[in-house]
Amino acid sequence: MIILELFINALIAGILLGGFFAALSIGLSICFGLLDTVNIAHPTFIVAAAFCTFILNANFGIDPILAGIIITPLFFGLGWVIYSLYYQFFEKTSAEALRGLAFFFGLLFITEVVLIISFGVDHRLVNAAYIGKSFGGEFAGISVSVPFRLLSAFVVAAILTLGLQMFLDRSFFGRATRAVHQDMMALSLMGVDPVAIKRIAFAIGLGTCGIAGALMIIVIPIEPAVGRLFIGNVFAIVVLGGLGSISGTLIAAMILGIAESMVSTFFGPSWAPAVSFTILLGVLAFRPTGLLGVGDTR
Amino acid sequence: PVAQAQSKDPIKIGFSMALTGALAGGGKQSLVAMQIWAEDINEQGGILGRSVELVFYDDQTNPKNVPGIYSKLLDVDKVDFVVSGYGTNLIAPAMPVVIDRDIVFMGLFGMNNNGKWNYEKYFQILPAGPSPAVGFSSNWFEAVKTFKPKTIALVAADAEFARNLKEGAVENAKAMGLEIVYNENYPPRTADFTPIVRAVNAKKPDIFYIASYPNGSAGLVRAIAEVGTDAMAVGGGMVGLQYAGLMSGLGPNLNGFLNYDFYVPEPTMNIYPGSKELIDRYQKKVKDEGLKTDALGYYLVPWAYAYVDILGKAVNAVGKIDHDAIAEYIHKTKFTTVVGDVEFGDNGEWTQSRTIAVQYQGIKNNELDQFSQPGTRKIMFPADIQTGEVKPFNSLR
Amino acid sequence: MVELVVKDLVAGYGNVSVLHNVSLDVPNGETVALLGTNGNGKSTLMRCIAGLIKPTEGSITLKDGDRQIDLAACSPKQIVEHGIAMVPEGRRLFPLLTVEDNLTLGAYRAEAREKLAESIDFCFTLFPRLAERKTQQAGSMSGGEQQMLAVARALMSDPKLLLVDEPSVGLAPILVSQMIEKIGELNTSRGLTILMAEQNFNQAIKIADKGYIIVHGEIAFASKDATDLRENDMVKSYYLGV
Amino acid sequence: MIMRYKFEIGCVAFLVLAFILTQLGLNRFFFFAGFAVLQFIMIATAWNILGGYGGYINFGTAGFLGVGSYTSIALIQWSNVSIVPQIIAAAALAGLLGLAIGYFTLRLKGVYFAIATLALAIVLETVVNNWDFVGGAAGISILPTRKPELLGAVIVDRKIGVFGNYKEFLFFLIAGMTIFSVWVARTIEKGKLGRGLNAIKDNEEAAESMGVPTLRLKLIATTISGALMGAAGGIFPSYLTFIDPLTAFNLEFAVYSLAMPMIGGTFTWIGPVLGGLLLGTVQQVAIVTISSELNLLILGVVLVVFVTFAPHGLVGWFMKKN
Amino acid sequence: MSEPLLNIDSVTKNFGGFTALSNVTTEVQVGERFGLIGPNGSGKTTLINCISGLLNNDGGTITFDGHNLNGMKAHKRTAAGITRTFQIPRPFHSMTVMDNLKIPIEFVSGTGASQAAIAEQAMSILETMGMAEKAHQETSGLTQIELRKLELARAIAAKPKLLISDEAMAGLTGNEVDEVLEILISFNEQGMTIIMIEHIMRAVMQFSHRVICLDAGELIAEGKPDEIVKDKGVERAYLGV
Ligand SMILES: Nc1ncnc2c1ncn2[C@@H]1O[C@H](COP(=O)(O)OP(=O)(O)OP(=O)(O)O)[C@@H](O)[C@H]1O
Ligand SMILES: Nc1ncnc2c1ncn2[C@@H]1O[C@H](COP(=O)(O)OP(=O)(O)OP(=O)(O)O)[C@@H](O)[C@H]1O
Ligand SMILES: [Mg+2]
Ligand SMILES: [Mg+2]
Repeated sequence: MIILELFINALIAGILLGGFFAALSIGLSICFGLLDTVNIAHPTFIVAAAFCTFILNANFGIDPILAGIIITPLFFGLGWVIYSLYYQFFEKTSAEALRGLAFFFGLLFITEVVLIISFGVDHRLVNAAYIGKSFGGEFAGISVSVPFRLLSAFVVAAILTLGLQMFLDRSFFGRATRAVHQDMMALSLMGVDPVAIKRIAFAIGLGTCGIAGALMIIVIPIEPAVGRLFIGNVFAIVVLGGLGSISGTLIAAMILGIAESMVSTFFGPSWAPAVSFTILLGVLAFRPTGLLGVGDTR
Repeated sequence: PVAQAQSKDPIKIGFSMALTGALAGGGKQSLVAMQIWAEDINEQGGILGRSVELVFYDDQTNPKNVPGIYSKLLDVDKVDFVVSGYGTNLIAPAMPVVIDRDIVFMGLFGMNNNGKWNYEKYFQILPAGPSPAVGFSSNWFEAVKTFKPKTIALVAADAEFARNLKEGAVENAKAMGLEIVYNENYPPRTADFTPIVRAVNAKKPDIFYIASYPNGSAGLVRAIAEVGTDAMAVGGGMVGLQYAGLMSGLGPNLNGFLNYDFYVPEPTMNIYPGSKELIDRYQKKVKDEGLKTDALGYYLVPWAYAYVDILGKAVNAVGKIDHDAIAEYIHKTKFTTVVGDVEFGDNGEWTQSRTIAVQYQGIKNNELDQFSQPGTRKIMFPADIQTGEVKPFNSLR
Repeated sequence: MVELVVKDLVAGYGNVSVLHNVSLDVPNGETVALLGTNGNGKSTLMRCIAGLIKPTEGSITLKDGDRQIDLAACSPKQIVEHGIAMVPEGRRLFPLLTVEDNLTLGAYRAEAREKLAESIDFCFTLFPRLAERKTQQAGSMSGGEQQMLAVARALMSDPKLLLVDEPSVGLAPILVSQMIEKIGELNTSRGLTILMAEQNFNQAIKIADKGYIIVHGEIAFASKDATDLRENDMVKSYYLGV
Repeated sequence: MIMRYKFEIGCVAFLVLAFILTQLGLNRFFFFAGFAVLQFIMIATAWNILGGYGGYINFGTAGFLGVGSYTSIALIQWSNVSIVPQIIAAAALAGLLGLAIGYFTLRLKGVYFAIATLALAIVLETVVNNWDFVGGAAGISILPTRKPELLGAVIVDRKIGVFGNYKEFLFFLIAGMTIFSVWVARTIEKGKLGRGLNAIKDNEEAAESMGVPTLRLKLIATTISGALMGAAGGIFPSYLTFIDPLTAFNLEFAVYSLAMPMIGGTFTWIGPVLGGLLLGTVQQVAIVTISSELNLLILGVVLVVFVTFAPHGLVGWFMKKN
Repeated sequence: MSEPLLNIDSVTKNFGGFTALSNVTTEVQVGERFGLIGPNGSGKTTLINCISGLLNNDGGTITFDGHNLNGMKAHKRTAAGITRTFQIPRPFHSMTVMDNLKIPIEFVSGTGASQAAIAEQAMSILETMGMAEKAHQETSGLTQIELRKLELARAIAAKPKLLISDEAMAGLTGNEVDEVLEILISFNEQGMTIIMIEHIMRAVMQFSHRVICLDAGELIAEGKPDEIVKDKGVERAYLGV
């Protein structure tokens, strides 16, 4: 019984954690999966957003999730600017995406320093009524508890991911976004300005950092360098899901979330990364383009 | 009137410090304390009548950068003394460089760095006693004895300091005859700690020892708030709960945790003469100058002040820059500093542990000010400075 | 009512100019063939009209009713919005998108979106093979299938003027004539004005109302009408190298 | 004749110079900084064999370095094996790892390969975290042999040794290893292997169809590249005297190993050398001149500026100028 | 009749649920000029992908020069004497034209030769193809025909026993088609067996000794060119009336 109880709770925790991972990765899934910009600074931008959330929460008592929504336009704008620069210096001259990686790594450093200078290096947390509390109860003799903190992250992430997924699948803009890295010239023949599409899509990708940052500071304490810890996770999730597939990203995030939670519960958390990344390797060995990747071996 | 330090050739003290990266929180705090010390000593006439100048570089919390920095300090900057940066793995890479020059080396919060080297000119300020890993948690285990525990669960972060603490805790637990029902480590990138807490709860331990880094400390505090636990004592080696940011962030969720500390604003802490004034100055300085560092500074400020202070005192006592003589002097002297009386044993560690066990009590909200008043972190052990009674974890929630 | 008038066009890549003083005229409702051997500048001219290359001199004007639109000053996006669609050389499909998504993207411009369903039906009737392969990735289709999709995708934008660059390359003989016939059909049934670059002379003249031959970036011959194109000796000497 | 062996002569000259430098009793900071820069160059060069010539982006540099470092640690723990065999074993093991990765990921291309290597590095790090024999997550201090001997000669001793100081010895060692790596890289580049790898980079299917044994070449490249990285990692514990998984498997290595060739130019052996020299030097200088978080900023700015304004690397930039 | 050079025995290839080739059986004789026609999507490229090793057939056997090719790596097949061109040119884009040719020479036909000898061989092939003056150009500056010629030249540089040309002439004009035909025929006369896929019937007719026609993955006709064009099935499926 206790095993079953642990199992069910681990499963729930895993799904919730997966939602959190999805929120961290979804923007990257757009920037990297669809637009080919290897934005390794993505987690660091999320940390920047988390600090903004902190400021709004600590100084004005704004609910962190609301704060995340408020700063999202800011990050959308930041994405707009960054892509414009990136385009100017890399894509226009058709430089390899790899150079972009070095560029974004530079941005990562710069962002971190800006964060250190403006916020210091100390850990920060936010507070809200739902943080540190959980709900649950007994069902058929099994007691389940669900922390609101992770639940809220999960719900927001699910809305975000599904919303983006629908938007990309169904809208004209979404189709253009999925097409843009395949043939920019052909896209312009469809009456679409590919650069504008990329700029907006990148801005959306970075815009998700706003809300993801809010979720991050709800879930974990932050400091300027904490983003680096998640670089491996977010890239693994995007690739495991398959480049260019938003639903793949969501599924991959769930898998890693559940794997981590299960391993933590039953085998000791220390092995969680090994298991998660072995899953990634295993999947790639059989499906070289990830779970939902579409025959695209970029 | 105090003699002003002469402006001729300052005495240079060099060190690396984590100003960025994972340990920067402690590093920055330490640096401010050391700068306060430099002001103080210069006001009092400096060392050997020469003013003191600090020369330091950011090691980015990356051990890789440390050997180069110390070599630069010694060979290019020609500093007169070096002291260590903050943390075990940033002290370790400096050891061979220093040993090669055969000079005095003061360490700031290193865990058993001298274990293998047995270097006679190394002195370390972390008050964990001659066998640091064990000494670090011995007082905590003393404090939990009131619960007459039989079983213990242990969790540690997969990182140098925490793993060492846990190993020491295991020894203490064994010495107490406790049965270890859970003993695991968690990786630094862990985001959700509820599965760990549930797994621990499933083993129904009487006490729950945690050796964690700030991320994990906060994560575990919240996970325990959410999932609950029946353990009577929880905590022990949680780094970060002493930080202003985390304390105010976690607020009432901290109630009941029984953790280590070095200095808390309790009245009995007056056994550390001058520490309260020092901390007040630190807090004022941070506020006045708008420094982006820990607002309270309880964790490291007195210690970072003390380790350079001891060096200064020793040099002045010896009267010349003679490392052999200075080391010998430090070995045989009992220093009175802002962290009380300090004596170093043969391996350069404190002769006895003065890590204190504190329990978080009566925290009502997230206001920072309450933590600078007595009462929120009561001392449970050592007995001579005890300010409260240990209560079972859940009775304080 | 559209008419495309190109006047004294000079264009090229970088410092190399490929087109020298090209002038031509595509009257409303006609199919105009642009003939010429490889590397003479047919595609370059097409790209200029579609706005992918900016001409260095000369003008490209679209007469739409009473309006005179200076295409040389328009972006590719605006040109599509003015009702011009192009089937580019080498098809240029979105290889990882499905057939259906490729088609839908063709209808990106606002006016075309309204007729999306209608246009898709039309394309599927025109090329039933595409209906069968609706969900296949465009990149995995055979050359001929891809060519069909490329034409269909251009039609999705509901153009008034269609530019087709070598529709018959790589097609089986049976499809070459079919493809040319389909294009002819578009002209007659939908009243589409068409400019088609083609080097398959015999096929092109089947549907062309008139034609131009371009040699080394200059218009070497402009036919008066369809018969002139078919029978003028100049054509044979220039084009067939007889 | 001399012209033909110009490069080889240059290599030997460099080694002789490195040796002389160790004998001059120079400022020791020089050797520490020099070590760091040379290690960077070596890593960049090793990375470029697979990444620059073959187009396979290895994002798991940290994994190879870590395997190298921990091979050394394990040997020290096991029976105090001395440094040269340590490095050889590290190279061998990391080379084997490269071979295994090559096999395992042979179907993967582009970013999928890159992420697979990153995943492998993380898995390895986790293993080491849990392997207490080599210190586990707590890390481990080692004492470098005070008076290492090689073939009967005392290598390091203040009076009678070939080198007066251990750091000078390490400096000379890494200088030798770096030169060797550069020589290997250049030999590959100028040879059949390099041309085959180039063909793979351009179009793997076409290369295979033109008779290039793509799998074999990839395996050779992953093995050599891995072995050289392993060697660079193998010397690391002796340099630091303390290693923990966080340091040995630092993600920073992955990014630097890629950024350096990128800055220098990926298509020729000089690229990684220049890139490593530049980035390594900037880093070393920034750390010891700027005593605040701004040293990170300098690094960030250098990265951004160089990849932005030298799109084909420094080499490309010079070539254009001439 | 002597042993055929290439024997294709009931070869089948599926993509997911879609059958691109079903039970194709045919053979190619030494020295033969073999035409492969069929409507778009009939499986021609798929068949040669199976022969050259980029795809593995799901069923049947392919035998070349006495060796069973099933499961053999593509580069081994090239070494054994099969090379192919790509329908859509795939040059090594970071190399010059000359260096493109050096790859197959170095790895297949001239292993162990000195760089100078390799360069000489490459040059002589470029000369036959009339591309000598482009030798030191980057491939990015080439026109479509030049790219096609490069595809052919690179394949020929491997000195194959069997050359498979996948639509090398698509998009070329009459004169250019003749030019390429001439080149192919001259190599055939030197003993190279050639399979040519082409939609330009004039070229197929002029070139082939024998032609097969695929339709929807099945072989529907086989015979002399003049027989094939008269075949009712071919007419219906491929030529049209
Ligand atoms: N992107 C380009 N950059 C530089 N030169 C180009 C480019 N595209 C074409 N050219 C050159 O411009 C000239 C005309 O090419 P264009 O493609 O317009 O010819 P075309 O008549 O369409 O030939 P084809 O029948 O081969 O399609 C050629 O000499 C070609 O080499
Ligand atoms: N990887 C793939 N996945 C799914 N279907 C494929 C794949 N490759 C080819 N096909 C399908 O197999 C069929 C045969 O394709 P193939 O390329 O062999 O045709 P082909 O005869 O060469 O045509 P063309 O003359 O147009 O080049 C086509 O219908 C194509 O869509
Ligand atoms: Mg053209
Ligand atoms: Mg084909």
